[in-house]
Amino acid sequence: MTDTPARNDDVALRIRGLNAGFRMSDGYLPIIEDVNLEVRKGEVLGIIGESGSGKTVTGMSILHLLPENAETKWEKFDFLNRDVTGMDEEAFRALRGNHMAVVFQDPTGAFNPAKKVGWHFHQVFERTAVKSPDHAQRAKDWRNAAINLMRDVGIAHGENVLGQYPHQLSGGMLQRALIALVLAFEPDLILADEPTTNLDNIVERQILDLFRDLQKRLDSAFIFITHDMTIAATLCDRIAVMYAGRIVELGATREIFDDPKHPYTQGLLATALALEVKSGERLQEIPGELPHPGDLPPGCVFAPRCPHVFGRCEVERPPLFDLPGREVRCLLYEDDDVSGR
Amino acid sequence: MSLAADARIAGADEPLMRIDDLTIRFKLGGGLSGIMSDGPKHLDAVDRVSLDIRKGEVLGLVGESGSGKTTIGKAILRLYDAHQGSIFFRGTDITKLRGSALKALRRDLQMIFQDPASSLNPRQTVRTVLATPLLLHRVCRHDEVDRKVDEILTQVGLSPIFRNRYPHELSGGQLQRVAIGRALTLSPDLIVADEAVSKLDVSVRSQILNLFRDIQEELGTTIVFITHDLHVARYLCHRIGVMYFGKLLELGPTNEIYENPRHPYTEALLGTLKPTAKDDANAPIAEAGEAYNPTGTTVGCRYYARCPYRVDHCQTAHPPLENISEEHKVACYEWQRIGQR
Amino acid sequence: MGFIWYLIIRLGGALVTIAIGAVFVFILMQLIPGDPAIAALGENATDENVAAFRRMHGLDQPLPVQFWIWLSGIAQGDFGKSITLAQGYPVWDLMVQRLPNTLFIAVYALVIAVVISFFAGSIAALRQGRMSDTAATSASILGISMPDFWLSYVLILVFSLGLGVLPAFGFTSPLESFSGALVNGALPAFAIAAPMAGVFARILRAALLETKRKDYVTAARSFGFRDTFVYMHYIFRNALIPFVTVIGVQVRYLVGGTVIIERIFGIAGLGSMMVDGAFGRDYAVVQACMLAFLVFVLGVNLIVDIICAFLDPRRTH
Amino acid sequence: MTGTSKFSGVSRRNFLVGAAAGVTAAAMPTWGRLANAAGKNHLNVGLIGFSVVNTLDPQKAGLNSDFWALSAMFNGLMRILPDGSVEPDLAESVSQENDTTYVFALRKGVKFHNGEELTAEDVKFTLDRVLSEETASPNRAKFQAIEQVEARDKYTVVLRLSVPSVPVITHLHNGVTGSQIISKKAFEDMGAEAFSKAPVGTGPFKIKEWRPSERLEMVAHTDYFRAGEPKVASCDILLIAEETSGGTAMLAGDIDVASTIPFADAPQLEADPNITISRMAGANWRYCALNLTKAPFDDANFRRAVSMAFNREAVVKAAIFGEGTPMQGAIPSYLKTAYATYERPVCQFNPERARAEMAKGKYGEGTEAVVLTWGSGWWKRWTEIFVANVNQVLNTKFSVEVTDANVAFQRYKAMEIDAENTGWIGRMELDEYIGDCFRTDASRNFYKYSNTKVDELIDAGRSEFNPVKRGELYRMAEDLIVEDCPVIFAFNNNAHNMWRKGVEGFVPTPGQHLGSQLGPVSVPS
Amino acid sequence: MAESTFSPKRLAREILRNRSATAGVAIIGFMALAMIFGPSFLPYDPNGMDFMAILEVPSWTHPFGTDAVGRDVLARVLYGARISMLVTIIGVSLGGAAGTLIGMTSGFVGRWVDPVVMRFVDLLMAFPIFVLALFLMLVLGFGIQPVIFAIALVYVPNFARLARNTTLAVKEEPYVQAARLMGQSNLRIMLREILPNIAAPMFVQLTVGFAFGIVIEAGLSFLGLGVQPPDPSLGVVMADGKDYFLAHPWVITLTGLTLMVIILGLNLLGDGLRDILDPRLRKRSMA
Repeated sequence: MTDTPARNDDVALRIRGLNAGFRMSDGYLPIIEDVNLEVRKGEVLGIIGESGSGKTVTGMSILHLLPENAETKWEKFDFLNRDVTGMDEEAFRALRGNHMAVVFQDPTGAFNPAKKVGWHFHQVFERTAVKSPDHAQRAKDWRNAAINLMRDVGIAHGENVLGQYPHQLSGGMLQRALIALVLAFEPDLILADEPTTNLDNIVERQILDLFRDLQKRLDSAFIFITHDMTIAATLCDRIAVMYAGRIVELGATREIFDDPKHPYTQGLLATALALEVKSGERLQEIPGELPHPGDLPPGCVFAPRCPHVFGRCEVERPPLFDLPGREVRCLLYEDDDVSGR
Repeated sequence: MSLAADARIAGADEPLMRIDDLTIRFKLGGGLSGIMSDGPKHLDAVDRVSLDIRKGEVLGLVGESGSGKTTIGKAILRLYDAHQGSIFFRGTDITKLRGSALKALRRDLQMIFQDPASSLNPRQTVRTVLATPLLLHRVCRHDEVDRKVDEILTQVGLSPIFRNRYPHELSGGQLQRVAIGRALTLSPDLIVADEAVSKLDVSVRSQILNLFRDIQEELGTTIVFITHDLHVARYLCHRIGVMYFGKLLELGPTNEIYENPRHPYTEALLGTLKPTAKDDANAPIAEAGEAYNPTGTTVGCRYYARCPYRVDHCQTAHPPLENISEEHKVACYEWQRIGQR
Repeated sequence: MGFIWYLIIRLGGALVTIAIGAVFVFILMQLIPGDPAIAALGENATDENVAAFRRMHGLDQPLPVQFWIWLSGIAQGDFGKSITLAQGYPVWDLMVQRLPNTLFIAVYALVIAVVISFFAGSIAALRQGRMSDTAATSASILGISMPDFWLSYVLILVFSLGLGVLPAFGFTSPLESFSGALVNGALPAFAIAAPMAGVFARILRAALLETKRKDYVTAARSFGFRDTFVYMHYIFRNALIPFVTVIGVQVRYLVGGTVIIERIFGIAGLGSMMVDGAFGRDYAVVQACMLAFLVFVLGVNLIVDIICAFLDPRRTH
Repeated sequence: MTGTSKFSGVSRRNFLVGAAAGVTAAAMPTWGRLANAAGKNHLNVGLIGFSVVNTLDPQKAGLNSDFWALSAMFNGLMRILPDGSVEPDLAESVSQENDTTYVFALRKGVKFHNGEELTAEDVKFTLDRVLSEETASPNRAKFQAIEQVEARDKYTVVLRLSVPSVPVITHLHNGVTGSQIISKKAFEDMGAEAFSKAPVGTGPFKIKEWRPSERLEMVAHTDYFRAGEPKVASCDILLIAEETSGGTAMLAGDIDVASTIPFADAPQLEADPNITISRMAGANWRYCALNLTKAPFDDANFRRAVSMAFNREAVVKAAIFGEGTPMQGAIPSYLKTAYATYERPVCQFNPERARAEMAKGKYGEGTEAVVLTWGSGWWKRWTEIFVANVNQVLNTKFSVEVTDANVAFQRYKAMEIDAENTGWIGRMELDEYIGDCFRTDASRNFYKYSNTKVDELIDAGRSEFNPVKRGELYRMAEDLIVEDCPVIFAFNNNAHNMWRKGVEGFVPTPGQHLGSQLGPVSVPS
Repeated sequence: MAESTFSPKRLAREILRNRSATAGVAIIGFMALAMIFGPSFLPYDPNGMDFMAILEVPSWTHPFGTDAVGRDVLARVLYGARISMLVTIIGVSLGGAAGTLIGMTSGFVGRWVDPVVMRFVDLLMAFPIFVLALFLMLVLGFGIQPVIFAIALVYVPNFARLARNTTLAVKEEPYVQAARLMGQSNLRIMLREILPNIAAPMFVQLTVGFAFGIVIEAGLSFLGLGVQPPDPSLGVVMADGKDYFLAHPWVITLTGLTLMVIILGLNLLGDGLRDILDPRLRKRSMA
């Protein structure tokens, strides 16, 4: 194997200055701007945002899986301490699966509807065979390996599941199977894109428990994309909050929950947690609506909804300010910036 | 003040609507699936459910997808025909109403749908949407329509400038406000809100929840609020009914249900709410067993396969809904064992 | 098994359609003005000739009786006898002579259309937005826009009279000489195939593009599978379903095309026989041809459904 | 047919682009196309413009195409020569016992396809069968003058007629007559239905397979009574419905001999050195039949006006590309004894006289009438020209209505028309042009024309055995008819026959009778 | 956000932005102009016979040559295209209207009506399309009105099925349920709520229908069953040209070419409209 990067650092992924958008029939539509991320091995990074905030595009950019009409720009993309910026697509393809893998939001859609679940396992094990002779050996006995893996993710009768078509399985079951597929790769980076959104409450909880459990067992780096603050709180080590294509706040989970800096984070926490703690009072609102990516305000993208807005907000796109243990994209914290900008 | 705390409200003794032994039966696919499956050719989406809806209350119906909560909601509104049982509204069985009597009934019963984008005719302006029922039911004269429309718009927190907009020019939150406005045009006695906030973004959701509460407090409209979101249910509802595969499993005042659940399923559902610390290994909240197959031939309790409390007796028949206190009903043979953990 | 049941029920449905179709065709035939006696006896016929002819062929019976005789005949495999096309000739024998030719041309055209569209559609989808896509897409829409009967004459002009490489007229039954049928059927088959190939290519392109956007394709790419593998097993495999479905829909255009084409190229097929029969008011022949077309279209649709059921496990399981 | 199929002969054509068009005759295998053809002594005959041969039973047959095909398998007692004269065929001689009794001495040793010898019984059986009401032969009317058929001995047949009739004798030829002699034994053995598919006659070819609306496959009748005929071992008659396809088939070498060609293609085909075209005045006449019982054609002045307003030259030139001649009556030039060589003013294009004639009658400008037509392009085209022409000259409001042949003929028979373009082809007997069409109550006099003087002349003509005198009588009748103008006489089109280089022995006839001419035809080996 | 509401102005803008729609509009526009104004610019009467100029090769005086009776082929083609288009547009529109009505009612009413109607639609759809048209011509007789009627009838099942399927989909849309909850009558729901929302696919189908409808017209007239002389339609002119196609191939080839260009324009327009009007495709392009 030539595409295995050396593992001499525990930073699995480092991204600087990621921009992405789509070429549309009526021009270019920017979706995300200036995204900077870092994930260490064994760490769970949560990306939180509402629909349209660009969190999925961020995730798919990392795997080079955006649709053909997408355009991405990177300042820097290090993966396992190897600079993969501008790597050619075929070489990057070799990284996918064996080194970075995704758990999708809709497990039903992630399986080839014309093929049985077993076929998927077979192909995935075949794909891992290049990793090492052990893997090659395992690929030969893929059936047992698959059943073992499925047991790990809580599928008791894997042998039955192998012979079934995706549509014959429930969403929860499929999500477990998909996770098993991803685990078969033993990837260095796992991206989970709202993996529980389409599931019922109880199953959702079970899958989340499974993730929590896996994350403890594996030393992979995790990126967990979600719109749900509660889930993020219970699962993630660090959290990046996205709004309208930008990371507006990034920091350790506990700190962000205890002391949200960005007005948007504050509002989000207030509205989300208000329901949970059940004050019984009127819920706190974030007034207004999410902006359309093609129609962003000229200044801070949150300015029109921000309770702390002041003059410059409406004309200036704030950069990400480095605070101790925190990055915030808000002019309120300009003076607290420690990077010396 | 908490609404839920005020569970017993004026006129509670005399239900606005009484659902009696209601069954809604769907024929299963005439085409392929019907022929291919060996099972029965129909599905009881709602299976012998009895329920009172009290005047002025917010009754929450919670459950997972496929539990029949939406079906009940639509049956109340005569969008589905009852296979068996009756629905008494102000003393009249409405399941048999036709023609002008049905049209008259429409004024009193309204609905708010899950997906705001598809609940408004994309070819009609907001004004048309709101004016149609006004004119159809002769609520006001032609020359008063615009004034009345503006009144409604204001009531749901929209500026009158929205009057001539088309749905695609509105955001999700605004659309839902229009939909709520439409439901209010005829000053109905009862509104069924079907997952009315689940498609909305977190930051917009609280706006709409607040709107619901305002309307309820101002107008005293009875609301049947269908949701899978337990936080939302707790926030908004006076009483909660828990459904599972067509059956009503538990019914009681919100506080009672949340603090003292007496059905294993309710308990499991609520278990998903408990914020889990990141490192906290949780006991399974429900067995991972196969869910009940609604088209199968299983008799006995529908929750049997996943129930941690199951005993042999549970397999004989689905337990009846019993009063365990004046306000609290449970359909479980083993309810006394629940909640004691 | 479920699938067998499915087949039985589909076949039953088709039979019902055919039965209603039989009534429909019979009524339609009777609505056509004119008299088979004139067609059969020619211009010398006298009124008494005509009367004798009508009596001889049971045309003087009340319509319901005629219908009953015809229907009960069919139930016993007797499609009646021709009266104006080949007096006294059993219609079934005529069908046996003609059917192979029409089937051959239809299948030939279908194969040409599928092969062309396979390449054109795939290239267009794989190189979406590039020159080859534009070329393939333009060629498809040009193909769709060519009326087959006009194309026939252009083909004759170029390939028969101009280049002298393919015959303009005459056809050999594939039962007599398969290679002969292939050569002689080339122009008519191509004339029918060209517009269809255009339709198929566009459908395939659209289906491929749509499938390409599916989540499972993204998932497959996330597994790091090779592009060719993803194309074959994910994209093409699943795009086949709408592609095959469209073939079923197109059959009624295909078979309709044979009516004019068979005349132009002098192919003794069902289409030309039906036209001759219609002009000759040969009721039994036309009714049988119509039923044959009906059975053919329904049959192809059934086969298409079965293929789809195999391609798409969601339909059978 | 040499076993190679060539697509040569069109390469000179200027409309084809590219040097490829200049490539000469590329030899190509036939790919087994005409399966019998490969390397054998085989003849392919194209019957162009027809899609149906309805029956092979001569007494049942009614369509021209029926006879053109089946005549290859039969003979009549008489045969007709290209110049119109009649001579004995199966009969050795014909003699007259008195005005109404004819004696036919049969040729001896003539064998049917089944090997049986032809006897007087077969002839009697055949003729009785035509005459029997039960048979419902469409040609029965032709023989109504026969009172009795008698088989005097094995080789002698006697016909007794009710009136002296020349036409009856002519109608015994192997054409559109229904009098082709069939084998009594074979017919009785096989039954009518089987016989109609595989008939047994005395002709040069016997049936091998009949594929209706497609082709007739025949093999040589080796015991044919004309020594040395047929010249080929097998022969197929192919039905080619599209006229254009007939031309391309000939150019491509798919057929060796054909009757009729598309008028437009004649020069093209003629220019091809590999194809021989014969062209002669055809045994046909084209006219516009008028409904004499109702307005506006109940007025003779108006009819004459229309006739004189009609530019026949233009129709001949444009509708049939000059392949024909304008007609001044019903008798085509091929029937020389009766053909009028002088001008008849009523049939001459003359706008002034036409308008003057119209002024004398009941109807004037703006008169409306619908001309019914049907059929192929050139047929509709001549209707179109006719109508446009008359409207232009007379300022009338004639219009064209098109329907299919069946409906057209049905309405024609019932005279549910104002006018209809029609005509007859393949008639060899003079009486068929005058007597059948214009005698009071004649079988094809649907327009109910009646003129006692004409009737008398026709009756005289029917019993006149001297051909010259007979022609005179019919021409005189025609003079009277033209003056009454019961139909608008239009034109006579050329009869074409064509054959490929190397084909020999084909004798074209004005009636384009194909089958009866195939015996002496040979193909290059 | 899916754009599903169109003002004419907006539609025009969308068409201009769509390559194939623009091309289609350009071609159809050009052909329409040629059809409407062309004949009056040409010094020839489409029915004016000139026996001095029979079957002339295309030249500057007769760009498409002349036919057997010396009529200018271009004049006949332009005039014939007008008749062909008119016949097709009226026929397909009639069929489309009837089919939409039948399909919409069938889908909306459901119960026993739907299976009965759909069985009949299935039956009609099992007949080869040209065979059905040919038959109807024999029953109805030849001429312009029968062709219109035959084309209309042939198209009824296509539209009925499409309308029914889209109606079934739209019927379940919450806004239709909402309309019912407002107490709107079924008729009103069909006309106000459903029809406007199934109009787009019907409209697309209509354009595509024109494209094949004109082939049916030409085919029928080509066989001599359709439009009848002296009225030229494209099929009539081609049928004329067929008679002398060996010697004078330009009449059929050039007329056919014109027909092809018209169909091409309609197809391109249909393609473009589908892109513009089909919300499913639009959503996808946003994904």
